[in-house]
Amino acid sequence: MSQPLVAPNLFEVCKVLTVAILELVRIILEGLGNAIPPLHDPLFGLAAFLLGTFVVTVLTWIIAMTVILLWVTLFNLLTVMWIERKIYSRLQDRYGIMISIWSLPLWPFNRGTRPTHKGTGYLQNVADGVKLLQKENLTPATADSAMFHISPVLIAASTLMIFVALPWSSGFYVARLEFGLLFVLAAFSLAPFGILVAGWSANNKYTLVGGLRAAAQLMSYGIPLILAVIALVFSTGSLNLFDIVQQQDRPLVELGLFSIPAWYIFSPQALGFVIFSVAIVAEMERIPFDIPEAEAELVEGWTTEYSGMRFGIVFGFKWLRMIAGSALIAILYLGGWSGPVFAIVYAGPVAIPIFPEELYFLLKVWVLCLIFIWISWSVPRIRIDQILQIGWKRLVPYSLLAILIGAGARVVWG
Amino acid sequence: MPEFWVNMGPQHPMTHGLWNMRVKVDGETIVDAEPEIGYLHRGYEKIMEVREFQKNVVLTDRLCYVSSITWSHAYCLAVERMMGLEVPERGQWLRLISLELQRIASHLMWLASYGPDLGLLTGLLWALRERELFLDLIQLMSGARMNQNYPRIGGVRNDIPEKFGAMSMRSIGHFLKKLKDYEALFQDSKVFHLRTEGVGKISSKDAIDWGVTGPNLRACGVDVDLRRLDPYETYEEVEFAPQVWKGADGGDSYARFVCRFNELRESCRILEQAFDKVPSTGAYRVKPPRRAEGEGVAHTEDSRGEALFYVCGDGDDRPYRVKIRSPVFCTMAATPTLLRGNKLADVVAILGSVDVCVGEMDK
Amino acid sequence: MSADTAVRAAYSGRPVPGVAEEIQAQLVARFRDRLRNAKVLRPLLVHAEIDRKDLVEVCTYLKEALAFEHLSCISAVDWKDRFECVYHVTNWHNGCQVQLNARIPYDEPRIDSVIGLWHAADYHEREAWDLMGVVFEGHPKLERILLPKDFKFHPLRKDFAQEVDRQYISRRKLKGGK
Amino acid sequence: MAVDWELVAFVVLSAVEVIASVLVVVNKRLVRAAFWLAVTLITFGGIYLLFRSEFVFLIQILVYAGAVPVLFLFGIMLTRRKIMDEPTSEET
Repeated sequence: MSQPLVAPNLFEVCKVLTVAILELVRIILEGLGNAIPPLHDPLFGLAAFLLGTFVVTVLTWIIAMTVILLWVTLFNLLTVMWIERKIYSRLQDRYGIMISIWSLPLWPFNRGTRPTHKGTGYLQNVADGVKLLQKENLTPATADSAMFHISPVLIAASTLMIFVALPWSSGFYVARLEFGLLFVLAAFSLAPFGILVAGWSANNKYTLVGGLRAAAQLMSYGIPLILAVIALVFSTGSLNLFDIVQQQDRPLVELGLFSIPAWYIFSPQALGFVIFSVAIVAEMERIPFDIPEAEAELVEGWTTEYSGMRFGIVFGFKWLRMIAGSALIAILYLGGWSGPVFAIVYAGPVAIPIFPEELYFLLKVWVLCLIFIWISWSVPRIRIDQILQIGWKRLVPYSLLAILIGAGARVVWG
Repeated sequence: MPEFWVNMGPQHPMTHGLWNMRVKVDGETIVDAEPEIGYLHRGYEKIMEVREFQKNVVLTDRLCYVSSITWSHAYCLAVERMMGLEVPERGQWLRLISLELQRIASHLMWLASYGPDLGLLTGLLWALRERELFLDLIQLMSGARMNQNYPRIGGVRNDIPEKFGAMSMRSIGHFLKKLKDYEALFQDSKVFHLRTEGVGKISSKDAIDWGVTGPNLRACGVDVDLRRLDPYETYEEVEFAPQVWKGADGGDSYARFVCRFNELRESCRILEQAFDKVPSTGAYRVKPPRRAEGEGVAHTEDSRGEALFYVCGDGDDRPYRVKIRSPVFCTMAATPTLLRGNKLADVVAILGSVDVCVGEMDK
Repeated sequence: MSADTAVRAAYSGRPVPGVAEEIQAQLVARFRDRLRNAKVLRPLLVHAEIDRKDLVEVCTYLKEALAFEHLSCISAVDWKDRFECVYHVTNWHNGCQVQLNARIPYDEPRIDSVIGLWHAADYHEREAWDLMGVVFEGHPKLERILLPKDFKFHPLRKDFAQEVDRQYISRRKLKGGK
Repeated sequence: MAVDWELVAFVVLSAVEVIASVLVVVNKRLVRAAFWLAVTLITFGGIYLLFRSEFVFLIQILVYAGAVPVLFLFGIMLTRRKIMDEPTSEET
């Protein structure tokens, strides 16, 4: 139905960009070579080397990685953090963050009357990041220094690994993996490792208890998560995220102008959707389940001893995990990037959709994030034993039931 | 894993002040607890011996900075009983009004701090928002939002402004509507019930034995409210029901929450009657004698329990000895009993519900 | 839980008129001349002075026979020639409060602990020891509670020097009057 | 000059794995040993990937990355650490 903006895929788009840049460089080099005869041969040789397969491929990969990193962190992370801080401020009857581009001292249009208190607040998180960068990175004297330093890297790496297999549209992806779903889940399940290392190495009782809680919680909620996915796989028959979205991109019921899409949430997988959503909230450590860093009793849990940008990393990457979790729910149960195509603008031979797949996907992800934010600011947090009880006594049996339903639906409808 | 001690304080988000709750945990279960207090000890009882009677009101205001008037009033009452003073009726009504306004403000501060204890930051900002209404009323009445210095020995400092009753009733009407929002946020939440029900249980016998008073004792089902049991000021003339836990069990964090929460409504009821009954004219203060001899004792229903002042005079213009009985100080002795057997996360759910105020605890 | 419900039902929450006189009469009948100066100070407050060796006996009688379950406060007062421990004990059933002044000689500040009767006495006695230096015999853990553990003095005693700021001395006193 | 990148990757991964597995045995701290065990298992998964067995690689990560924290838990719970000890009278 709808078309991706990044077509046919990210790699090809980046390759066009790379080749264009390298062509520019080649023109300059060849012009130089023609102007300075002694350098003619080496410069032409260099230009030929730059346009060879090796350089083009490597550069394309670097640009593609940069694009996806900027897209994930600079755009999505900042936006979701901004949404959260604005939304919970409104829930609490206050304005929330205010620093925006209007507050910048160099902004030329409102000198003298710069209203620092009237912005949208989008740049507040950037300012906080800059502040964290300036702060000192403290290491506790009794900490296990090597492990203490390596754990933010482990957390960041395992979180970014999720986005390797997570597509943003049918064209905007890093890798098209046959077992993409499994890869995402594997990357998700690596997080308790880094968290435990962080909690243990800081040599602090709060971090230790927080790390133990995190490990217990993430492990026990990983099981219903995977069981719900197993139930889903009965319907999809594939672990490829692209195939799963493709299967949902058709109408289930036609109702004249509108149609109910064949998303898996409108199928026998609805129970699996509920289980998956609850488990993924626990995996993100958001408020009903945020006991690993319950600030009331454990100060900041396993992140207590981190300061400066190391704290920024372990703190900010929680939002990245929320984005990843929301994206996963959107792909598996809410039709991913599928959506109706309304209009396409033709710029010469290039077709540009007004409502591209990326927009649909982002909207779904952000709405899901919004729901999680809404939940987390209106309920208290649960106790550790209650969390484990809900996990083992409720979610696991229900997810087994979901598997049964999935298998039954497979048998009945084929 | 061996049992180990965890310090909850002195610098800790749970403590709402400066004190230390040391808990010994086996995994996550608390096997022992030991409060460590005195970080905020300012030697009030000693300082009060060198200040004149009236000047001590400034100090008693700061005993508990979120419930100043109730404390100053208890002190003034004790001194008046020592001097044998009788406060004029209008003064008594004004005191009652100020006490109940202060009680609502104090309970709202408790509600505000109980929210983030359980991970519900929204509760903090909502409760503080409504607390502003009552701080404004107190400011209209006494001129200050905190540390009002309002009660005088022999009455109150100044009269209420014109139309104060109408303004208060408007605020109270608004507040009673907002209370429904709080119910939706706290009591209607399943997670809140999970966190508080059956947590930090204490039987009524133990609670009395350990000297637990006020809403914490009433949550055990014991009908003890000093406003009715040992009436002072004009509490005999208003209709009100002390908020006692009526259910079969009780004595847990949830019962304490409900009792305190319903006291907000009950205080509004008292205020409504008080504005009807307060005489519009008349003296509100008598001049106290400069010196006094003898001893005076007053115990009143503070917003946290039984506040008792024991004042001795030796014929000088300053008290010879002032003894402050802080309800939180006594409840603190019972916290190991409350905590034992619960989980580490319940420390906040329990200590938040008993409403700790460090200023009055450490004196 | 039914036992607890029965316990709760005994509390009416309202004062009983004339109960103070009744309790004073009972106390006088029981202890006779060991109880000095027994009087009703105001409705619901009975005052009596006792000797320190009678303290536990009187308190036991108050708790067991007269249902004074609540120990409100223990205040130690330094009268320069003697100490006085003032016990405020309250009956939650009828609102009556009894104030017991127990005299202690200055050179031997010791008195029996009532922690066996009321657990609430724990902190009160620790505080009285901490600030006034009265030793409560039989208290299991008589330690500093408000002051630092290595503090050497008992600051509420009158001989503990208190710097008196000029602003708190009345004008008449500056002129030499009382 | 054609470099066999797969061979290079194999050699690097095997070297890391051998060193890490030696460290598992040699290391005296239980929790660090568990960390090196995790490194061993993940590099093992990498070698599966070289054999074009993506599924086995992913299962290896999924299962062992889930199993190693359990080992961590036991390592922490069964070993005594200094911060856990009873405070002596001087410390309190």
